[in-house]
Amino acid sequence: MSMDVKALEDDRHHRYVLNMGPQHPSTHGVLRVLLELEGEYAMNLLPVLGYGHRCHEKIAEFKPAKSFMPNTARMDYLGALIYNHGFAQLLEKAAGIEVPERVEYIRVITSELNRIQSHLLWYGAYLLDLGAFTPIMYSFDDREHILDILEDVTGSRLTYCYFRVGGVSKDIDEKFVTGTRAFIKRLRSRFPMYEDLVNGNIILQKRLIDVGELTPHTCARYGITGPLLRGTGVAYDMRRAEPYSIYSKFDFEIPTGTKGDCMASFMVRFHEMEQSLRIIEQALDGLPEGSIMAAKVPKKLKIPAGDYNSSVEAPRGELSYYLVSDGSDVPYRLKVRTPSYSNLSVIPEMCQGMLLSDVVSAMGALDLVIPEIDR
Amino acid sequence: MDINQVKKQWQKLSTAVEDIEYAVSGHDYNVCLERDKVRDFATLMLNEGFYLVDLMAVHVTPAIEVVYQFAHFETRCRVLARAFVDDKVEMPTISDIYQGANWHERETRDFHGVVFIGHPYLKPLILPEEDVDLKPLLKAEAKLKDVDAVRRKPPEPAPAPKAKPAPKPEVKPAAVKSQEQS
Amino acid sequence: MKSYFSELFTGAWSLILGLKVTIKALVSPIVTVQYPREKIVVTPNYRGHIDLIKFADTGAHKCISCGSCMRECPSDCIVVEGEKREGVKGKVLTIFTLDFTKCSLCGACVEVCPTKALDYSDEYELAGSTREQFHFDLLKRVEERE
Amino acid sequence: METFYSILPELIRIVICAVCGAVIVFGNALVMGYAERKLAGHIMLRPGPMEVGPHGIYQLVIDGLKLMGKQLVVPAKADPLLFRFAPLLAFAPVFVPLLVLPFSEKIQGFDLDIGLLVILALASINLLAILIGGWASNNKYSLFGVFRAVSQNVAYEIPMLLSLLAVVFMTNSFSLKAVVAAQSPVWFIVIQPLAFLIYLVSIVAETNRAPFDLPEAESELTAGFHTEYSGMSFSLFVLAEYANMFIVSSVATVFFLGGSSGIPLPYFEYSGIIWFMLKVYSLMFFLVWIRWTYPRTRFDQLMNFCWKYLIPFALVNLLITVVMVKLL
Repeated sequence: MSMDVKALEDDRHHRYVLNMGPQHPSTHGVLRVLLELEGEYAMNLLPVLGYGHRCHEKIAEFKPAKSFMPNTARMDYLGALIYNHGFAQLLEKAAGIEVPERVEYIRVITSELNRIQSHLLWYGAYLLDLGAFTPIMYSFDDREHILDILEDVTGSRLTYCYFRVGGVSKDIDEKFVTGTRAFIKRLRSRFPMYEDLVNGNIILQKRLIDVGELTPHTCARYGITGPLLRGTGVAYDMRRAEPYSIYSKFDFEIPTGTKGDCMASFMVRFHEMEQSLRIIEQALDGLPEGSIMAAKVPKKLKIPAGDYNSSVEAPRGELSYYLVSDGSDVPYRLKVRTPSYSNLSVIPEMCQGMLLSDVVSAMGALDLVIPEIDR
Repeated sequence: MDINQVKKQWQKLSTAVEDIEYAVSGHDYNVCLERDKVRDFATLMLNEGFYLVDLMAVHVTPAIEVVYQFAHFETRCRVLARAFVDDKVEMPTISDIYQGANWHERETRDFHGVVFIGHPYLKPLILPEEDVDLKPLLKAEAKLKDVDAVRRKPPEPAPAPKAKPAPKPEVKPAAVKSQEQS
Repeated sequence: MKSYFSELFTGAWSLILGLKVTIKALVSPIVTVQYPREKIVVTPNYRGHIDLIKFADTGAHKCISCGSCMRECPSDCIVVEGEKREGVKGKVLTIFTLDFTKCSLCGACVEVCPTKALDYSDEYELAGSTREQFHFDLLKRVEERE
Repeated sequence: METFYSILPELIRIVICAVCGAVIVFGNALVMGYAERKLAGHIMLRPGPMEVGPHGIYQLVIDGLKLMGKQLVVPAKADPLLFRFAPLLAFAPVFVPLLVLPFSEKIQGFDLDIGLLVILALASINLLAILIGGWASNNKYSLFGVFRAVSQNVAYEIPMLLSLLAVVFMTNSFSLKAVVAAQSPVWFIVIQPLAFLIYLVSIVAETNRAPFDLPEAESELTAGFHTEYSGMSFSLFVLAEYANMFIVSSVATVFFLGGSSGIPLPYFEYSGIIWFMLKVYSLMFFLVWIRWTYPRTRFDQLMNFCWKYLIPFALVNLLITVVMVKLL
């Protein structure tokens, strides 16, 4: 595992070190991976992180906890609302605030839309990694509809700051509901097209099947969660395992794979979009009337001393906020457990002995969002 | 996984095991460890099928506290394990048991300066190479709190692992008091 | 041997299905918008940077320079100053600036405002070559506005 | 002097052919560059180039001017001589195959008896240029691109040759004109559909285009063998790629689609070129179409496909053809 570029080049002349990133097309951001290659086989990998670290955890220790909300969106720009959700829930749990039911419904609907949006982007970007240029345009076409819907209610398109402690900042209206229903119909009608163009494609299947296999035990050792874990056959989804918000009310399946290879996680993500659509449909049907803000949210939100944890299912796996409070309104310590961080750490083991092309497809299957790793 | 059985084994390894209310804190169990038992504890957890959620440090007096979080794939069981570092700010590594801890430990070394003994590659992960001694998340003297100030229950970590119902948020006075003590 | 041929045929068929999808797309209308010439109507709920509202009845803003927004802002990007003037009740706003380079568009200031004097602007075509271009003087903007 | 006058007509012919060749190479690059971007755009539900001229038709001219104006950057540790030489080597040989192509009955530079061999021999020089360019760049990504390009091109030349050979056995000639003439009742695509398919797959690999664009797989190797090239030296590679596409498509037209034959037009000896070009550009449209549809294959799968599927099938096809030719 330990790997020093210079020592390597001196020692093993027949191997050579390829520097992938930080500006490589398939590292999706400022991630750098040092590859030790023998021919085209990667014998060793060393990810180098920290190019985009923004010290969110340090920032959190210097301002009132509820002012940290916009920062959560910047950690994972694709799952901003889900990050909002986790953080709002953490503070509500800590301060003992009851959230109105309508708020929970709105949160679930928007979070699930956000999840589909994230999966659509991954879908396109992953195929771009695999050399297909067209699907990303189709998935962006669909994704644009979600962004329009969400923009109409949250006011922004990517780094949403929509949830508040105890509520949401703006109520949804009839236009949102009809727009979302229309979108559900549209996306459902698009799935067969994706199946034809991409999922059934023999080249894609050859590229993904048996590549980057994981086992549940490996996942436990590395703390891998999310679609990668579900691809190995473990139906572990925070929405089911520790039902937060109102997820226990909805009927949805947790798609799982069997082999744990790239194809399994690929299909898990693809089917998750359908399941998210189901959740949204049910939530829209059951949307209650009511207030969008909890009755008593103190202006200065003091958090009783102690430690609190809030875990939600982000598009890439389990997201946990761990807050240590000393009784003031400023967190004493806030740690964000981001899924991509743990997921990426498996790369050296997962990709050992793989072809360079497979390293690219395995890395794409992790669905990396680098700001989430360099938080 | 039989939780009672596992709990008995935890009790053998730890100084205190307490049940905490999930609805309040988001954890089910709190386990206080001695630092030489951390590796045994991690091995036990891996054998029981827990995965490592997170590994982090909190800077408090008397010493930096390293916090391990575990959860289980099949049943809801969130475990919080804590241990204090020794005078030399050292801690045994668990990165050979839970490989995922590798990066968490490197990050903790970056931010808090905790040295994990036995770690295969304890080089800066997030920080650049030249900032080895920056330790950005260490608290300034004025802001540093005693460990009891950030605990939910009143001070004196009793060895008796009696599960108390999670106290209501009236811990503040206690927190202030312990601050004065320190 | 059987799988050798069946793979060839299923593979070839999957490729043909893919070609069908793209040829259909080739003849279907485009979905993109030619930006500088065509523009999408931006939703009225769009949250740009903040602006003081010019109320039609009074022809002025309603800021009482209480500084709530300044205190609420997570990024310290608002500066509000007011002064007491004779003959005027309350404080008169003298400075209201926004450092948009630091703003994270969370909307906390708009929500906290006791007189609802703040609103989001709908400007989205913001580009500049210096940082100073994004240090908005909102007071000046509200005075210059129609 | 006497000898000079005797070869003068031949010289003039060569000059005219060279000029026409240059026109075809550059014209083809302009047309294909524009068409590819436009088609790719519409496949992706966007309009493609729209800014320069009506529907962006001058885009390629502007791009060409821009590329000419760019500095040729030679990396510090590159081999400067070979680095500059490689694009020229890639570009220069593409003219010669154009000389032997029968665009119509009367429009042909030279009707050589070994026409096909000339084309195949010169098409392989492009590979050497890639090898030199990638090696001289002193970049690891370029080097990987070169590894892949060489093994891929060498492997795929075999099924390509074998499939053409089946036709040659039927016509008993390497002369392209003779091949076209032999297709007067039916085109060879009807008699040799398997050979045509094999040839079609092989040319995708030969021209390094998606889904077989491994030498320049940008998500793996950033830009493969031309990572370090800029300005005109980069565009020479692109010109060569389009010219090669044109040549291989022309060969397919000549061997399988009946060359310039088609519904007779006035002055058919000359106007047959319309049919010829139509067929060539239909094939090129197909190449563009599949490029923007499929993901990229992996290297070992590409080679497996060649050795396990294409070559056996091509050999079987050749064997059957030989037997049939002998019997009939």
